[in-house]
Amino acid sequence: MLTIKDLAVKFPSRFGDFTAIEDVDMEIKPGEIHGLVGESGAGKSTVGAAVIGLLQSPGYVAKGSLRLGETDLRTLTPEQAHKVRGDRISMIFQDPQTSLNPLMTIEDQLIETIQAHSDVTEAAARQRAVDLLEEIGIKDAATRIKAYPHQFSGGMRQRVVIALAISTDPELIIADEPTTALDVAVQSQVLSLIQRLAKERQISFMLITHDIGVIAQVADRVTVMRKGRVMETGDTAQVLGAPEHPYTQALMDAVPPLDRKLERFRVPEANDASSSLGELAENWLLEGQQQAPTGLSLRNLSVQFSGPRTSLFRKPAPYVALDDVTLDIKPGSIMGLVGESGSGKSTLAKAITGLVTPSSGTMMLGDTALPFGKSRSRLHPSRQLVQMVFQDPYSSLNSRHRIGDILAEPLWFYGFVKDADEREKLAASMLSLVGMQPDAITKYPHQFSGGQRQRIAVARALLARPRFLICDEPTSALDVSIQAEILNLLKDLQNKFGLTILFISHNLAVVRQMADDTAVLRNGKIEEVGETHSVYTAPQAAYTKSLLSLTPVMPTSWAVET
Amino acid sequence: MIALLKKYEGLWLFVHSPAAIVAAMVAVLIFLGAVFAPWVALVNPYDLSSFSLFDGLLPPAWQDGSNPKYLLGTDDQGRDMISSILYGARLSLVIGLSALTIAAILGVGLGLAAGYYGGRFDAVVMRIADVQLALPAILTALLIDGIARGILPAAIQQDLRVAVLTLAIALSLWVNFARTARASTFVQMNKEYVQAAIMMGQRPTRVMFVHILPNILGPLLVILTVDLASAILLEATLSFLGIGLPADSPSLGTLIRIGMQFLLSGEWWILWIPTLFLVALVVSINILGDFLRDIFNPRLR
Amino acid sequence: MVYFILKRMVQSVFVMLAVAFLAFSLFRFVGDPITQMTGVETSVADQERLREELGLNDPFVSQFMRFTGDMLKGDFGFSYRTRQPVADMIADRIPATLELGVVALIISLVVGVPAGVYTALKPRGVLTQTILMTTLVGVSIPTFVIGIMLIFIFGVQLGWLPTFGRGGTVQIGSWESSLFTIDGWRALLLPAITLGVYQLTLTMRLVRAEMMEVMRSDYIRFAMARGVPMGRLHYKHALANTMVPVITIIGLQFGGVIAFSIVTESVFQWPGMGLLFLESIRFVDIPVMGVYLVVIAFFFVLVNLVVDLLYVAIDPRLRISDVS
Amino acid sequence: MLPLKLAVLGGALSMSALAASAETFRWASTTDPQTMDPHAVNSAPVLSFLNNIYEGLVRRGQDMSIEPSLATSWEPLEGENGWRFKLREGVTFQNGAAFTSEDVLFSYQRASDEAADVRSWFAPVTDMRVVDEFTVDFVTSAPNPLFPDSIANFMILDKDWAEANDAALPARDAENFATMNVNGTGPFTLADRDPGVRTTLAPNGAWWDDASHNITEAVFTPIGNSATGLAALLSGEIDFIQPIPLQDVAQVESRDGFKVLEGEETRVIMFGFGHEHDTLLYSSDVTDANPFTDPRVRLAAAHALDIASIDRVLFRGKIEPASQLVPAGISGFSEANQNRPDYNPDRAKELLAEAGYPDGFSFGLKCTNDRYINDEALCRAAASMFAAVGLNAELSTGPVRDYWPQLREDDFDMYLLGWSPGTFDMEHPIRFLMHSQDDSRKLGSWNFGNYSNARVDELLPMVQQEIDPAARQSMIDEIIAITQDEVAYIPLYTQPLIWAAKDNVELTQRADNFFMLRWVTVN
Repeated sequence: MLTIKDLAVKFPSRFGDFTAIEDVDMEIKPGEIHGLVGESGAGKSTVGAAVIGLLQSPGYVAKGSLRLGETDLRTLTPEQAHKVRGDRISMIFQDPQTSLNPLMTIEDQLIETIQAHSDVTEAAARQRAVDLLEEIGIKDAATRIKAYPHQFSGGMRQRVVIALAISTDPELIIADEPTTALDVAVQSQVLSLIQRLAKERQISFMLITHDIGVIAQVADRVTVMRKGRVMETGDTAQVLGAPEHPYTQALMDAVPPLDRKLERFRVPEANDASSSLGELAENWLLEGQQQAPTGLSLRNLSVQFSGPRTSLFRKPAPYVALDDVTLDIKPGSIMGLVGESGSGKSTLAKAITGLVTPSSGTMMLGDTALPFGKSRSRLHPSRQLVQMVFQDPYSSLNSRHRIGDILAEPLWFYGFVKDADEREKLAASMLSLVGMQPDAITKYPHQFSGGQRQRIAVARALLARPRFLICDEPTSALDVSIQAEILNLLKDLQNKFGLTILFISHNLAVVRQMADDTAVLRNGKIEEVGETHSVYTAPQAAYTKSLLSLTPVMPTSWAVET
Repeated sequence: MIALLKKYEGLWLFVHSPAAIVAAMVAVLIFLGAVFAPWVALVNPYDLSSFSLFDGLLPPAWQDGSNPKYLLGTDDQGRDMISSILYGARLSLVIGLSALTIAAILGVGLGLAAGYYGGRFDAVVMRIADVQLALPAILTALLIDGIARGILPAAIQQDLRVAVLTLAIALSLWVNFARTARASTFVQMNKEYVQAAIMMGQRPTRVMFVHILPNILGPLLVILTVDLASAILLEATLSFLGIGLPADSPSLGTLIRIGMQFLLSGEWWILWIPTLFLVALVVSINILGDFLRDIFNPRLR
Repeated sequence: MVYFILKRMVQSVFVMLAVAFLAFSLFRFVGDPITQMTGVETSVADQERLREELGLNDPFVSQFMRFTGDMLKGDFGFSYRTRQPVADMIADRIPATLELGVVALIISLVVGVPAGVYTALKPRGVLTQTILMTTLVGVSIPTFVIGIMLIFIFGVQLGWLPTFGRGGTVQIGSWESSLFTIDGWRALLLPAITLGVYQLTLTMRLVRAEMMEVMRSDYIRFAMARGVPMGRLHYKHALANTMVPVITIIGLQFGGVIAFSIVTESVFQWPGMGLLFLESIRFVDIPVMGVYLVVIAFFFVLVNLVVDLLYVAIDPRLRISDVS
Repeated sequence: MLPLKLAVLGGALSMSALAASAETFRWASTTDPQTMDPHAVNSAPVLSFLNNIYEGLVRRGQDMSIEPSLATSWEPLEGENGWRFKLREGVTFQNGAAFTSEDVLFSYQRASDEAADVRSWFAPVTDMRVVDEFTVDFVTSAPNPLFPDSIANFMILDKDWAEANDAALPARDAENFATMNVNGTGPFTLADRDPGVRTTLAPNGAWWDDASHNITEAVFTPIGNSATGLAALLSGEIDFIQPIPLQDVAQVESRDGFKVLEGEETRVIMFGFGHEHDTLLYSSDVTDANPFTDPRVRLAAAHALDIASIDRVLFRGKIEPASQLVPAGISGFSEANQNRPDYNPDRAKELLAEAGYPDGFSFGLKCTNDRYINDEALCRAAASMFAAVGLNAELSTGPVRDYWPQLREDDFDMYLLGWSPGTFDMEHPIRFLMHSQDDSRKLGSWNFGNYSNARVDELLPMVQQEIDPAARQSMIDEIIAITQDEVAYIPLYTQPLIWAAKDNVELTQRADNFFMLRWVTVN
């Protein structure tokens, strides 16, 4: 029913035409969920946009054919193409927060969509809208339809988005990362909704995602893309379970399994030539580490934020971000911290680093108590001993500073190295140690990819000679293959220098690979804490159990043996 | 390769934007003329012995009764129009640029601090900004001028004219900088590099000026350009309202004010040539401002 | 929501107090009110008596309190120049300025918003480029030059419209309006255009920028993807979302309107507050200057409160709290 | 096609304008009279405007001569210094009240009160008496032949009206009834007043004199911006404007249906010196002396000025060079001293060299920029001419509001001044500008540089008391000769008066720049 042949999309730019995708062939049958998977820059979204005719200006389809049933999508006039949109093809976007018009009620948006494509009265359209909402699982739809988008939670909103997409009975829905912004529980609900719609209404889905687990769970067939080209296509079980293309194989190797721990990921290693250059940095780090590994213990730690003020006379109700958290991180170990968004993971990191002031409890780094928030002086030793690797490598490095300056800053600031040339040398060496070319010090952050930047961020943290490292979702912004490299790097460094690490992630599989112990956080409370293996294999808390069961994974039977 | 091209993308865009090129040329030409006025100009409007009333009201070279020495004619004092305009542009630019410098330092400083500290400090700064907004540019300038006239001895008022005018314009423009700097700082405060710096225990001043400031320069540069245009227009308007500069130290605005007297008298050049010049200068600066805005707001490209 | 409005009102009171303080300082410290009031030939003893009478020897704080109290009671003092009550002088001039400002604002919206939408939707069109260039030149010409050019073209050369003043006005209660006579509208047209040109350009550019921004947003792309008719898409979805920032700026632009009304009123001899203010500056008539400040600040605060209410009306997120 | 259309439109417009002007006369000037109280403010716009509403005991005719008004005759008192005025009988105020000597007494007390801005007019008066219902005496401290001339702007208010309305004294810190309301005896009365916007006058049907105007309503609008004012005239919205800028004369004259009224004001523009200063205040090179104490230096300055060029370029040939402080035609003008120093830069340089300043010197020149026609341009031109002979003027210009205080504080080296003889007699500038400063006797009160010559001081009282015209003139000639010889001032020129009106308006341009509605006819 959807047939793509030899598709190429180009973006004319001032540097000549940039080819976004090329030679793309794909076929989607009625009722089929077709996964389109690939890392960033693979061109997955471009395929979707080309099909629905919403390529970002000035992109255009340069070659190939796009057919929906008997209709040649390429020959349509703009008016005809607009008619086809909604009527026969619809789309679901990634972020339910932004894909609904905030100023219109759900009802208005549904009715206008229904009326745009079929000649029905408003009352009929309203009835249909209510029915639709009920069908996709919104209770009390007749009342709630009057609400505005902001009155729905994220998961509900994505349901409304789906209701809008199917309100005109399209043949094909392009779902561009529909669950990426959602927590696992909601993700699982949305995915089963998609499966149900495909089955019951025979709607075809083009499911664009970077998450192999999601594909494995719901897609009938899958197409793997890389750099604008199709690598491999076929039945999901075949492509993921027995990949033929080397790229697919490497990709599958990099996917962290949830059910077991790998010592290392199988990834092409960074060139060894650099490792000798890294000696200087390695020795410098080791010589600064006379002390034994340092642990961290939190006792009854609570953090409250003042909520939004709604009245002049009432004090705003406090919002409890962390509630009585007690946690011990053993010296030299990696503590994994998992939880959904809003569970308080990042707040915990900020409390430890002094960016947030707890309302009660104690924090001990080794034998010294950590003063709270602003009361921690700027020269407190913990400011050097505790370092952090952030989530977003694009914002964690100051884009206006040279890499050399970024790396030398801790050396200068903590007074380790007085001489500027020495600092440069050490910084360059540290780059080698984290697997980068030392000449990077003369460049600026924007000249590097996300993975490279994350290495630089790690190098910066190390140049402070930390004893305690907090990694706050260090790989969630990265592609899986890069994630694998960074995780390997962190493991190596931890081994080498005896660092204590608090590893925060929403990704259960990643934590399983990294952590010695794991704590599960929910609504600011520790649900469960224990040795990682036992938490994963024999979870005690119901919450942990449901998290583990809802996380989409590849069936074990498909797994490529290492 | 792409990265390299991207680095010079601004330049690339520039080369392919005829409007920007023309605007830049006009602006640079005027700027150079203003800077080198003492060497380029035929007469010095400040040196009373360099011109004579005898040469007054001569039309531009292409009209009857002109003196080829004065290409664009002379005004009612016998001053060469070109020279007056060059010196006028010089003064306008000096006032505009110094006002902007003061406004930028004050505004960016307060805006950065408000964005960095947030809370009460931010609230106070923003209320002050509100008060300033409630008293728009011309009003502020008129007020400062009025106050200066009320409290400064008449004798030194003349000498302080430029300073008063500059201060007036600066005070009416700082809010733009403060608001922009504050908004941009808020965005940057959530960036992890800032948190990293704070976590390390770096001084607030270092975080603000070494880390945040370079990252918010883009929008500030746009404000700078657009406000330079406003400053020049504001100066002209104040001169029109009769509280600008005295006629013996003419800025572009003062020249236009003087020229207004000749609107109907047939000596059109005294009004229209400086006006044209001012419009050309301001349009050029505005076009450059637009261009910068496009560069710094890639989404609008 | 009530809290939101209340908070803005508290902030407004702060702004008003600050401006009142400025006005008071102006009155008290710029020049000596006594020498302004009396002729050159008044004796020192006499001046001192008057000073005592007027309470100018009282402590600063109590003077400020009295000043603010008087203002709240509507007692704004007397002009040095005309000896009239300032309240009456200003009140007489408010209608002229307000009508001029509102009509200019309407012109700028009626022309600026559609032009902004058009130039946003057809960013590469020839007409768009022409509009953008023309308006750029428009904002680069000083307002007073535009005004005088209009006077000479339409007033003197063509003789179509009056060159100065308000033309025929109608007294409605204490409000002198020029909106009810043809003559009044003819007189209003040129000044309103002069004043509106600058605002028009700003409005247009702002609508354009916001519209282009909104057109890229997910919800517009989603609406496109589900085939919402184009007209509805542009006006119901995009323009409505554009209006939130546009209204903010219009609130802030109020200052610009007031400021440029000073220039416009001076050029057209339009008997509004701006002209009065300018005359007061010329004569260092401090009480009038001070009260003008307070009145302007009051209007500013008022306009911004209205803007806040408009926000609430437009944006359900402010009106209806989250129930999820 | 287009020009034709425009011409038709223009024609239609001017016809409608004509139709309107038959009933209403509209005029404009730059400033609004700030009050309707004739005693509150001593400024030309106020006095000029109120002369249409209020009247004095005497008034000036079209040629500036003094003629009877509310007084029918006057004569010196016998046995003491002063004047007796016989009042006109049967005159009523605009509210119907009868005019009597009580009103004159009341007005005198009101105008000479501390709160009145015009009290200096009565400095010579020691007492005023009501003799009978229609006779009053003004007693002066010394013989004062010019006293009747000096009170032409002293306007009479109705006593009962003022007292009943709480306006017994001029308003000082707050308005009173007389600020916005009038009750005079004059040819017009106030119909409507919107300060700063529009003031409407209506003819006083009960006026005692024969009305020679044909106005049924007169509307005054202040238009501050001269370009706007001219546009208003040319577009037919107003019938008359006073004044228009010199450079626009040609434009008005070139258009059909408009005319320019040119005349000479009695005001002479001059430069004055800081005669009394020991050192220059604003010099960068001569700091230990005041070269202007040397008459040769002052003469050099006079020779440096090219009045002909000033006339041609700045004044478009509309000024009359002045040799003394009053223009020819004013009584007391010294025919014997009609020559002014010619333009002679070489002579100027010689004189400077003789005085010991071969390379010249720098000094401060103070000027107004809103008081006299082209005052600022004049000063810039003069500074440029001074510079050509080595006199480097540091020019500073400012509004007149700040100007007088600066001059009173002696804050100048050289300054610009315009003087119009209030009494239209040479005695007036001698008294104010040439006599040494003497605060107690109110002499030399505008002689800011304190030019002082014993013989001049000696001659002034003699001039004031001399009844014989020939003897008086010879004394004046002596004074003028002395002051010319010593270059007490550099008189420059007589300021022109330029008004513009529609062709169908007949009016009288009086030399004091007062505009009198009673002489207007609209055809």
